[in-house]
Amino acid sequence: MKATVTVMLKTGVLDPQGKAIGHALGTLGFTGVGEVRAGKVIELELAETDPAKARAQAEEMARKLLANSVIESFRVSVDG
Amino acid sequence: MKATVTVMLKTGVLDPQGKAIGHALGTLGFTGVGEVRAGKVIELELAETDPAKARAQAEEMARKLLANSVIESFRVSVDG
Amino acid sequence: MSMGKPVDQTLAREFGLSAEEYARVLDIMGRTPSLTELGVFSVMWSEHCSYKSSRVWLKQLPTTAPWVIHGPGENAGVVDIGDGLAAVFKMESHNHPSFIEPYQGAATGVGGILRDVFTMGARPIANLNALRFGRPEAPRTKAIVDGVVRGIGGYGNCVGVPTVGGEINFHAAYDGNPLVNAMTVGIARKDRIFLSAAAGIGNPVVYVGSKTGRDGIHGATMASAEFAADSEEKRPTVQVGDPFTEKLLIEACLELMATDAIVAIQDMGAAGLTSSSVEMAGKGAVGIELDLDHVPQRETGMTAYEMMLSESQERMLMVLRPDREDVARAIFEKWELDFAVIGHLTDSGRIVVRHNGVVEADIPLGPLAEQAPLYHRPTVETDKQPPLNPARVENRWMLADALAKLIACPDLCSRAWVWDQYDSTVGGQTVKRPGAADAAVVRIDGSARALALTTDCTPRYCLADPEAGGRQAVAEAWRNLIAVGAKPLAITDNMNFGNPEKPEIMGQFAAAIRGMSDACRVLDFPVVSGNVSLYNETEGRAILPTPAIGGLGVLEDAAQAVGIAIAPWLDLVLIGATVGWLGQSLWLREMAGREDGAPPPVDLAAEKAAGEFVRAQILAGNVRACHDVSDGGLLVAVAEMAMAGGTGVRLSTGPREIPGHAYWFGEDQGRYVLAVPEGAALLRAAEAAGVAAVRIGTSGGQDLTLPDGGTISVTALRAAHERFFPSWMGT
Amino acid sequence: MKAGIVVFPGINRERDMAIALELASGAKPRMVWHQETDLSGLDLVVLPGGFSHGDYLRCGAMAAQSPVMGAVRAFAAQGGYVLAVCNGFQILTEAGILPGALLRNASLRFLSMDCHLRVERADTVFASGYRRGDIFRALMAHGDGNYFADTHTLDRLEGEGLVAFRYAMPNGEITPEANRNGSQRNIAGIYSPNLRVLGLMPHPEDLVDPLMGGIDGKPLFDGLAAAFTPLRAA
Ligand SMILES: Nc1ncnc2c1ncn2[C@@H]1O[C@H](COP(=O)(O)OP(=O)(O)O)[C@@H](O)[C@H]1O
Ligand SMILES: [Mg+2]
Repeated sequence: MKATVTVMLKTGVLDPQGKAIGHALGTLGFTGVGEVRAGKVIELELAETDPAKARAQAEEMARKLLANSVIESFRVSVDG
Repeated sequence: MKATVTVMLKTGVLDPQGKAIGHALGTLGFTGVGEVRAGKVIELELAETDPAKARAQAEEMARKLLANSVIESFRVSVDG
Repeated sequence: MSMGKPVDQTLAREFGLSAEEYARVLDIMGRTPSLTELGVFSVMWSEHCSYKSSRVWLKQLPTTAPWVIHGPGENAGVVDIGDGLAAVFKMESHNHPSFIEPYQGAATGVGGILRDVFTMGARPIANLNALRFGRPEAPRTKAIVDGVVRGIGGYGNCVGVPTVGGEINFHAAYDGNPLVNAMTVGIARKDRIFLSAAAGIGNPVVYVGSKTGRDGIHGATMASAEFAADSEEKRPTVQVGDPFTEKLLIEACLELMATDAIVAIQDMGAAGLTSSSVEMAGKGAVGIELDLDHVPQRETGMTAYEMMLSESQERMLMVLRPDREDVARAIFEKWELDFAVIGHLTDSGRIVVRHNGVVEADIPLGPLAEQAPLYHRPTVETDKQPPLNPARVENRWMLADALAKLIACPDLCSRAWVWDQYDSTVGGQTVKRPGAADAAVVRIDGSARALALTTDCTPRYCLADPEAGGRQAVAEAWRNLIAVGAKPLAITDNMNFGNPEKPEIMGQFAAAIRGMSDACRVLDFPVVSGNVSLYNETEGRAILPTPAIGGLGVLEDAAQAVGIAIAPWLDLVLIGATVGWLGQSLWLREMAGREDGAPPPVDLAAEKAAGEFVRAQILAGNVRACHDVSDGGLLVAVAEMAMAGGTGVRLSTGPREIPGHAYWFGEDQGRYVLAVPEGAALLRAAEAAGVAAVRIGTSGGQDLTLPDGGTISVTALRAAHERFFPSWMGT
Repeated sequence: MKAGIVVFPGINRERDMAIALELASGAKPRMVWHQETDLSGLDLVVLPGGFSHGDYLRCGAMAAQSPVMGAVRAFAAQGGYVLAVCNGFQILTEAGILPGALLRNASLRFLSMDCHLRVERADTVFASGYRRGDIFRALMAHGDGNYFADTHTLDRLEGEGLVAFRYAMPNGEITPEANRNGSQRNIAGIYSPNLRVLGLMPHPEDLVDPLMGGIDGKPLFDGLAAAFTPLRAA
């Protein structure tokens, strides 16, 4: 199965990269852009074939390594 | 509307980050992990309310700034 | 791409081989080559690997001196620096990749040159880079500068080799073709240098490092072709650098080199497995057999052609003693790097490549090397420009105003924005960081000795007169080493030019080599390594001829190194003669809007005398600060010393026979400003040595007080000097 | 003083650290490979700077999972002394041994430059060579040195006197201008509650020799050496 872990900075943690992107989009002439947040995505090819188990495994990976709970939150999606 | 742009290295392009993460997961005792790829995700708050237009705008932003077409590809998703 | 197409002259053309070259391939092979064989010929005979246009000229460079251990021909040059130690160094270009993808292009450039140095057994101790960019206002320049600087920092900082120096110029001629030349310097025991000539029939050929992917296939031939509007289509997959793997590779290789396992070793650079295996076997006059089934692969379904031509980074090829295979394997396993025996040496004199049990290539190595094309391309000399008479150049500016404008211009402003992104101190041996002295000074761990390092070239001089420019570039490198008190030992060069098939470009190349050779000979400053980058053109417009010089010198005692920062209450003395040479000066360009006249000539005998005098004074402990006079002339040199030291200077009036603007901003060569406690003693010593010297001022206070009655504070100077990069980049 | 320097793959300031420790104490530190788990006999464990595992996921994240970190955690829990500089500091926060996290520099650029640090307390083994309020120069060389913790944690650190050093102007003022990487409350380094674990971003080990530009960092190592050197008979 393929699991995708998306890791974003928690609200309340300053995101200079998102801010810089927002600023650069403005410079390029894009209007109507509100908040911009930048994060990471990790795509994992898992041997596990049961979606629930694959999700649990990816969540465990995120908790242990992929995200730092002091500053980041994560979400996991799984698809065949 | 909220648009999410996911930027990944094109297949075939070396992904040192994904490689290192895969290796670290192995060290942590996770088994059955195949290929791991790491990318970026950018979440944009757009004033645009029409989903098709919002998507077009985000795609334009990805082409112009968010993704580097030489080595990266991107996908856009839009939700209210 | 070309899969499925028949191998014929049309395909050979696509691969960059001319009709005549392809005919020679047919002759050598006695049959139609396979696709893999055609690939091998095309990269080995590319400009990048064969130096077919430049070789006849490169041979003229002086390459020997008693302290030269290995000159050109190895992965890097090697010089004896005393105490049983050797310095190993080379410079290499990554121009085309850096234009396509600035971050990765520059990063992999740094990675590549590092491998050329540690492949010889040296621990890299310093990186430098020589960069040329288009006009700041040109559309892509800002993104290129940003990406290149981040890429150099990103790679160098991570591998933990300090980036200690370099240079940056801007010019419209580089708008579509920036130059990224990277230099690495390493230290080895002089009796423990590793070479690439393979030996020992039957010995295993071992692949270590990263896995092979479909990266940058045909990069070597691309670096040999000019950019056209369709360069989008020529885009190979860009290589992504992996500095972490490189760091592991450095440590693993150095650990293995401390044993006796290695017979020969060579990095996989341009043209990857092809050039490394062909060159190792060729140099050792042996044959080599490779079985590609054993090559560690990142992707599935790779063909022999792809594996032989892949330019995946962070890989090395070694020939090992057969009984030491296990020792070597254990070391690479400890560092978690791939290790695979992919072949062995034979006595056949051929390279034989197998894949899935099929022979994909079988080429005689002798003819592949000996019959490589060699061109005596036609040359046309650059027209000489007459010298400018300074009295005929109108001056409407007070010295202070001209100075403030000059030191703020992109070519003279502070580069702190750049070097603040480079870790210049990792290793704990950096004695003179960027901005502190004319050359970077890096102490050698466990020794009192230090190396002095610099890169130099003034492309606008080279365009006006390539021979004078070539001479000047070498002389300036030498001067910068002298200015810190080092004994200049040798240079590496990076010859960046346009399309060699144009006689005027080949004329520039030949003339630059003549000028360089001349300076190398007189200054006893041989070339020990280098690199050639041709076809630097976009839409038929060539870059400025840019023979970038990387200079290396040694100080027996690191504590003797001097920098440019002055303290109060010192006498400033100018060494070297001044006529007020305004031709091709920055003053002329920035103030008068002209780029004409002959560039300043270098009198090599005077250069040598002045340099030896200055160095003796520094080693005698008489000199508190020293700065050579280069771009922008005397007043700019003094202002840089004042800004570095945070101290003002009161300047005396110049000679009556030279117009003020020409005296203070002329770019006469062979000059230094020395700050000494006692000017009179220095003047007496100079007179005794027959070296021109004149007292030009005294340090102290907060301002530069100028002989035309103007003043400018050091604070105001700094503000002007430091403005450009941060305001341009918005940080 | 028996010091051990932990070497993770990708670390690159272990030699700088060894030079500084040896200069102060006269003893060569032991290099401890990241897969070792025996730290017995050491007075001080040092986590040096560099890019462990390339810092490819988050700085220090993968190193924090190394076998040696279990031993470091136990060593610290038993009251052992730990000095963690730059990547070492990042590793300790990733391992949860020190609180907070180090985010990307606010400028989004690597910063390699001098900075000035104000000594917030001198009654620790690490800062005994300085006086409280001293300003000393150190080198920054990092891309992710922007100290972050939630308000509650920051208040606790302040309240318990666990802030070791703050970025300051040369005259000692604590200003936003001095805070190049954007750290909260100008925090450059923090202590564990028992004051025996110090994590800081700048490099005191690169300023221990006048030839390299100064000796502002030397008192830190001299203080450590003095604390761990048995008094010699007069
Ligand atoms: N301009 C030059 N001046 C002197 N030596 C040169 C020059 N260009 C190339 N060389 C030498 O030719 C050899 C091959 O260089 P190169 O192809 O760049 O090596 P690599 O295979 O390591 O990339 C090296 O020994 C190099 O130092
Ligand atoms: Mg090489």
